[in-house]
Amino acid sequence: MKPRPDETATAEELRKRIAAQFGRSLHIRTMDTGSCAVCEQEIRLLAAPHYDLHRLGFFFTPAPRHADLLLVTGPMVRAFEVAARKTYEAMPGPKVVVATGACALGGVYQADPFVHGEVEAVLPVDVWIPGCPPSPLALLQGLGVAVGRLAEKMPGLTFVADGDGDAR
Amino acid sequence: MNPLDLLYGAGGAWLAAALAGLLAGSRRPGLQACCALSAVGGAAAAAGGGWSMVYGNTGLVTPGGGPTIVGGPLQLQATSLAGVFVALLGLVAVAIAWYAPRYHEPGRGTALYLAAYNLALLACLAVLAAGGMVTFLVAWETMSLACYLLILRHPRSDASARGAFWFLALSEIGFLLVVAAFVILSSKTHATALDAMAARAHLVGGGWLAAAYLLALIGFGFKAGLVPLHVWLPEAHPVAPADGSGFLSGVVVKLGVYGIALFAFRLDPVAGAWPGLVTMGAGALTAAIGILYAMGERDIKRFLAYSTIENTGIIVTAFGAAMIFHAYRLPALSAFLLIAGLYHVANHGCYKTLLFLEAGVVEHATGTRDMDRLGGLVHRLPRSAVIAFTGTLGIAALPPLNGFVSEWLIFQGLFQGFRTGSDLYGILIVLAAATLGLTGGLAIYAFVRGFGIPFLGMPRTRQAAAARETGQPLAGPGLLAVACVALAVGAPVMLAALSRTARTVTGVTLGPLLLPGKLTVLPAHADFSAFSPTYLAVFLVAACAVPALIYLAGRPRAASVSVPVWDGGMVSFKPRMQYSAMTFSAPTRVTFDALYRPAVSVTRASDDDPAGRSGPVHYEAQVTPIFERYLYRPVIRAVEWLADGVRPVQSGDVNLYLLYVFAVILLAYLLGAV
Amino acid sequence: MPLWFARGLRRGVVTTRYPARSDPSAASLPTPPAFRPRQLTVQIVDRMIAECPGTALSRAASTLVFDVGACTACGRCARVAPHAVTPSGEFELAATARSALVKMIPIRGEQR
Amino acid sequence: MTAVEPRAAGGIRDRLTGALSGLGSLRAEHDGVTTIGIPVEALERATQTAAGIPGVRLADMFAADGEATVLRLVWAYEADEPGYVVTETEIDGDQYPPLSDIAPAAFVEECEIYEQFGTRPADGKPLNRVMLPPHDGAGLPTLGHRPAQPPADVHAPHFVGGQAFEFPFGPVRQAGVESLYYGLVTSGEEVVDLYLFTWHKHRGVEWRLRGKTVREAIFLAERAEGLSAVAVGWALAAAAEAAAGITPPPAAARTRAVALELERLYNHAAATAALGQATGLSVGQAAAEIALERLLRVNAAAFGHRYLFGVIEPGGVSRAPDAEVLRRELPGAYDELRRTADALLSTNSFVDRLEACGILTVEQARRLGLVGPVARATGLATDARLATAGAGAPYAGHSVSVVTAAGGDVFARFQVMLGEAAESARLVTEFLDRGTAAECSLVAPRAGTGLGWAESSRGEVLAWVALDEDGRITRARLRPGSARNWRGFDDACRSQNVFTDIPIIEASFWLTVAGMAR
Repeated sequence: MKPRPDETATAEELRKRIAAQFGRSLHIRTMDTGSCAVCEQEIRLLAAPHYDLHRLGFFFTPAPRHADLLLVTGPMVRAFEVAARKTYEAMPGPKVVVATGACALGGVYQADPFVHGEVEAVLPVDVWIPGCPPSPLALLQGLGVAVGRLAEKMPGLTFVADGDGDAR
Repeated sequence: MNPLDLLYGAGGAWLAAALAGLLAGSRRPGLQACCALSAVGGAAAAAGGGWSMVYGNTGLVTPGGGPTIVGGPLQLQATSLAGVFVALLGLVAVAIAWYAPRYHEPGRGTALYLAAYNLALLACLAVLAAGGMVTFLVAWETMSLACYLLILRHPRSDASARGAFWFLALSEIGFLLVVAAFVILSSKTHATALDAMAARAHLVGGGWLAAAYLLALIGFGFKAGLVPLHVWLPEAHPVAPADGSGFLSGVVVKLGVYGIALFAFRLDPVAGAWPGLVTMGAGALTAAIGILYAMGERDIKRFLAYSTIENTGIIVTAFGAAMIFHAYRLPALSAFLLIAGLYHVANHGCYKTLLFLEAGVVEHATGTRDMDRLGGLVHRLPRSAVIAFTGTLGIAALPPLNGFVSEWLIFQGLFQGFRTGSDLYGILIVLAAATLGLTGGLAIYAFVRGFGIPFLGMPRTRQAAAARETGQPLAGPGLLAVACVALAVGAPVMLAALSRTARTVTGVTLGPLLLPGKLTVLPAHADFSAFSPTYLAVFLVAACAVPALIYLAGRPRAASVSVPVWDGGMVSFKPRMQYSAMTFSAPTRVTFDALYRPAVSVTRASDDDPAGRSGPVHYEAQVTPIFERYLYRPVIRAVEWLADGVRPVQSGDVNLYLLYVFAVILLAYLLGAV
Repeated sequence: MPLWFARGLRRGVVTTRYPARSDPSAASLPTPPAFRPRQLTVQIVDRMIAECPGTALSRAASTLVFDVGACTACGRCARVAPHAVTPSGEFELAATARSALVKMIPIRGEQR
Repeated sequence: MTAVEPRAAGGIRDRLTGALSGLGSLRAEHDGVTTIGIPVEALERATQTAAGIPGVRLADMFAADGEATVLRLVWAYEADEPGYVVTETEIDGDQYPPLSDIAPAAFVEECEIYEQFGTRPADGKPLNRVMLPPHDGAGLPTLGHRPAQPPADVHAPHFVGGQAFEFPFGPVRQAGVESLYYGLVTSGEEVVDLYLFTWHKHRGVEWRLRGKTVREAIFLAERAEGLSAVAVGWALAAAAEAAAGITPPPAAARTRAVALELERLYNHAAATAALGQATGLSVGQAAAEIALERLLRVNAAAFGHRYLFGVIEPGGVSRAPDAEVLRRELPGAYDELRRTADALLSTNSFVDRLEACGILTVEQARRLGLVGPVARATGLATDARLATAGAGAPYAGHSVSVVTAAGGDVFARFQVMLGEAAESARLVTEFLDRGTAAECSLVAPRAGTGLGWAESSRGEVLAWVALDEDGRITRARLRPGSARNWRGFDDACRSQNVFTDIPIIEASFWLTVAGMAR
């Protein structure tokens, strides 16, 4: 698809703009590109009393025209690619694409005639949220990271267990 | 020199046009000559009609002196009341003359058709210019026959035979009633000239006056299409050529209205308010029923025909209310409503003819009149779409166009029903106003559908997608569109002229009660309301233009991306996925199902298949034609039964006929002897 | 509706304080593994890679390449070498660069 | 046909196996599964006979490619110790006798088999698309040889005549739901007809499973329909175990059952929440979601995963539940759900929307071979947990009372779900008392075929596998409950409903597109 001003911008300044524009309120459009329905269940639970993402100024919207953030789950089935592109195109910029769950990050399916294997193959992803499924807490953290409200911890993590700290 | 002379000219031109048509044969020049002559006649008629509106009634002239036609003198007179209709006749004639050469293929059928058409024009003119009863009736019958030929343009198809038959049968019944009405009046007043009848109306007993009026109302109601006498319109309009339908709706139907007005306001001053009430009720009923049936039609021309019925109803309602006000000694209001009604006559004549002409354009471009087989024509016939849209705005009575002006006037008149002082009549008049309100709302809904389904969206069939603007007639409809705008913006002028007409007819001078300033209009009383069509039009245009200008001015600075419509990520959008004419009107079908009695039938491929294989689906909600089924069919059966009864008389045996002759002669002698 | 109103009052607040405070329920969530380089040998690593149902684990010479993004936290690697692998307990894994999710774990275990 | 009373001892089972083996040859019989070879010429008669016996339903039909394409029909008999009969038929050529007119439930499978193997029923009747996308289905690999021409596409040019039009909805629908396309034919208000596209989500799971070990296969199968991960995983594992001729240790089997019942609980809670959302009752939805979240946390505390992924292992289970946690937390969580349900049932604005909405008759349920709560709500007492031989072993000795209702409307489905939730809570404690353990009996690589089943919250899940000598899968068939029940959905929507009923009906079915599209 043809690049938009907000796509050509570097991720850094994009994140700055988004933090400036959506710092307080942001509307989320979810898109299922072939998930196993569990990620969807977790996403629905974000709005449930236990997590209540509205308190943080996030809202779900069915209309991509009103959406600032595209929460993509699933390994991007090739047959769905048209719909995925259309949905992305239908969103006004600046927009954030969040790949959600191991499928979307390429952990479960490899690229083959059925699926692309990861969202990145079709859409420009800005934030990656691992997990199978990512728990609502992980999703909240990811959303916070996406709008630059929470610091991302990932670069700091080594996944080297304690007691082996000298692994550096 | 008076308007009548112009009308002679018009008549002559049309006679010549008719002859030219006959002689034209299959040659295009002949066709063009015929149309040119008819246009000249139209121009003359328009001028003469306009003039006689303000001129007043001319004296009665009897060219050829004594008894010339069927035992009666040929008596002509140009009257203000008729002037409105004559002017409309002329305008429509010009528009159609401009339209016809591009619409019709040269050929014998066309030539005969045009001859019949011009004859019909002439007959209509004669009806309107008739100063005597015999002239009127002869002209009226001629007009009916000419229109019958005109509807029979394609005699082979039995649909057109059926339509033409409905037209002729009903107008003949109507004719008999009208004759009866005239006979009553002339026998009681010993006069045949209309003026004389009007002058001596006081000699006639109230009962006879009432009887005559009711006969006339019903008789002309057949032509005007009052419910339940309307059934010929939806049958005849679709089968006639587009310009023929335009002529039928624009002029012929209006002649019925003219007849009603003639009796109500000139010849037949019935005492009491109840005739007005009957008229008003019939009008309101007609309006509501007409628009409701229009909602159920997907054939554009049938749809327009029903909308014609609705508009006739509105006009007749205004006339009825005018009669009531007259009975209650409110001459100003009476005259005001007469003016409003006549204004609506002119408006409807313009935009309805326009819409029929455009329907013809659409049919030529796509080969169908079924709305559910059209769509997206605005991209394929842009110029016609603009013209049709103007007419649609007019007929939907939306400001700033002319339909709004006349309907506003009618409402303002009806809302003043309280001035009658009679609770019953006050309430009934306001009730009629409410009915017209419902009608107006439904009319907007109906014409959103009537324009949106064929012109907007995606083409639903290949034919609709293949439509192209290739030399289709624009000038004729265009002229009418201009007339619509003129009748809206130039409302004060029109109203000034009509107030002169009203003065001639009712003897009431509205003057400042109608037009205090230059551009403001009052509904006959200064303390009720006021508005200015002209200012309104200007304001609305500005209200649309200013934001557009701001947007255009601001445009370069706003960075914008244009993307396709959001369709839920479907692979491809199909024409079958858009609202169709019948689904758009489904809510009314549900709401008024008591009237429609829709018979729903659903067929799914999946139903008769054990495995629930999904496949084609067909859904039909057929509306029951109540009047045909419960009013006319019994009558037709009775007639057939009678026919069967008398058949033995017609054995075809010569001797039997000789016996009949002998019996008759014998009877004559016996009677003579007695 | 009063019924529901009363219910709501009786139910009280269940909403988590996250992200302001940590949430206790996070303790029982499955989390990606953390590795003990000293306990890792090439053989163990290859067995883990064979066990991993996804594409999370791979080996470059003497480095275990761990793609946290692809990890489904199924715990199969931990069952291969319980002594070398423990749950990391980390669930705040969102990253703004795919590369930040790929971790290099040195294989320090002495070859036997 | 005159019903010979099916309750006679061994009645149905013997009649079915007798009739079928009379037409063919008995091949194998163990663990509640009887395998019978039927020659292709006798297939039609066999189907007629089996379909004619009351209490017997066609549970699944699928093909496998060997030297010849083998067509397998799975018949389930519900009465007196229920079980399954698998008929095997070698098809030569690319046509077989039309079965969907005898047993209509076979229609969707006929379509799938045509798409995957190119063999079609002998009658020329059109077949619908199931998995192949209309716009770029050509390149997709298939399990067998590709059909000569793509399926006669009955859906896409789905002609709408007269005064109705097609209201397109999806595939990208409201936020937080799966991708699904509705072709909604309407006259403006009422639903005249409805059809679904699910190929947006077809990931070719069955195609991927070939050549995988059972462990890898279970990992993918869990993700074929994540909301019934345990049921699908269990069915596949059980099939593999049957093929390898082993049985999991009883404690491990009970552990599976615990996980399965927990899965049923949270799914019914989720369906309740969805019903609250669909009826616009946000407070009820919130209350149900509190219960749902509590149940999910119980899952996480007991099994280490909110959705119980990775519990099922070939030959047993990977983890044992934390029994104390379950005993401590589960009753409270379930109570939350029960009290919410009571409150919902005493809210008229909620109940009124459910009653007489989305009605399915028992005939429709039988004809389309529906399973699970949808079928039970019409009065069919079908439940795979009753088949306690083989795969269903842990349920032996625990009398599972099958909850049914009459009416077949949304309300009936809701009541069935509530009844089952109570039953599940009871069963979990029973299983815990009998003892659970994280054990696995070793699955020795060995060639063979096997059928496995489990009752997910959406209904019976069937799995069938063929293993080669070193225990790798040559053909695996997964048939989640969703794959069956979606075909009842459009019928339910059609029965004099309007637009706004559809979300309610969808919530009451509580299916996943993932399970349908696999």
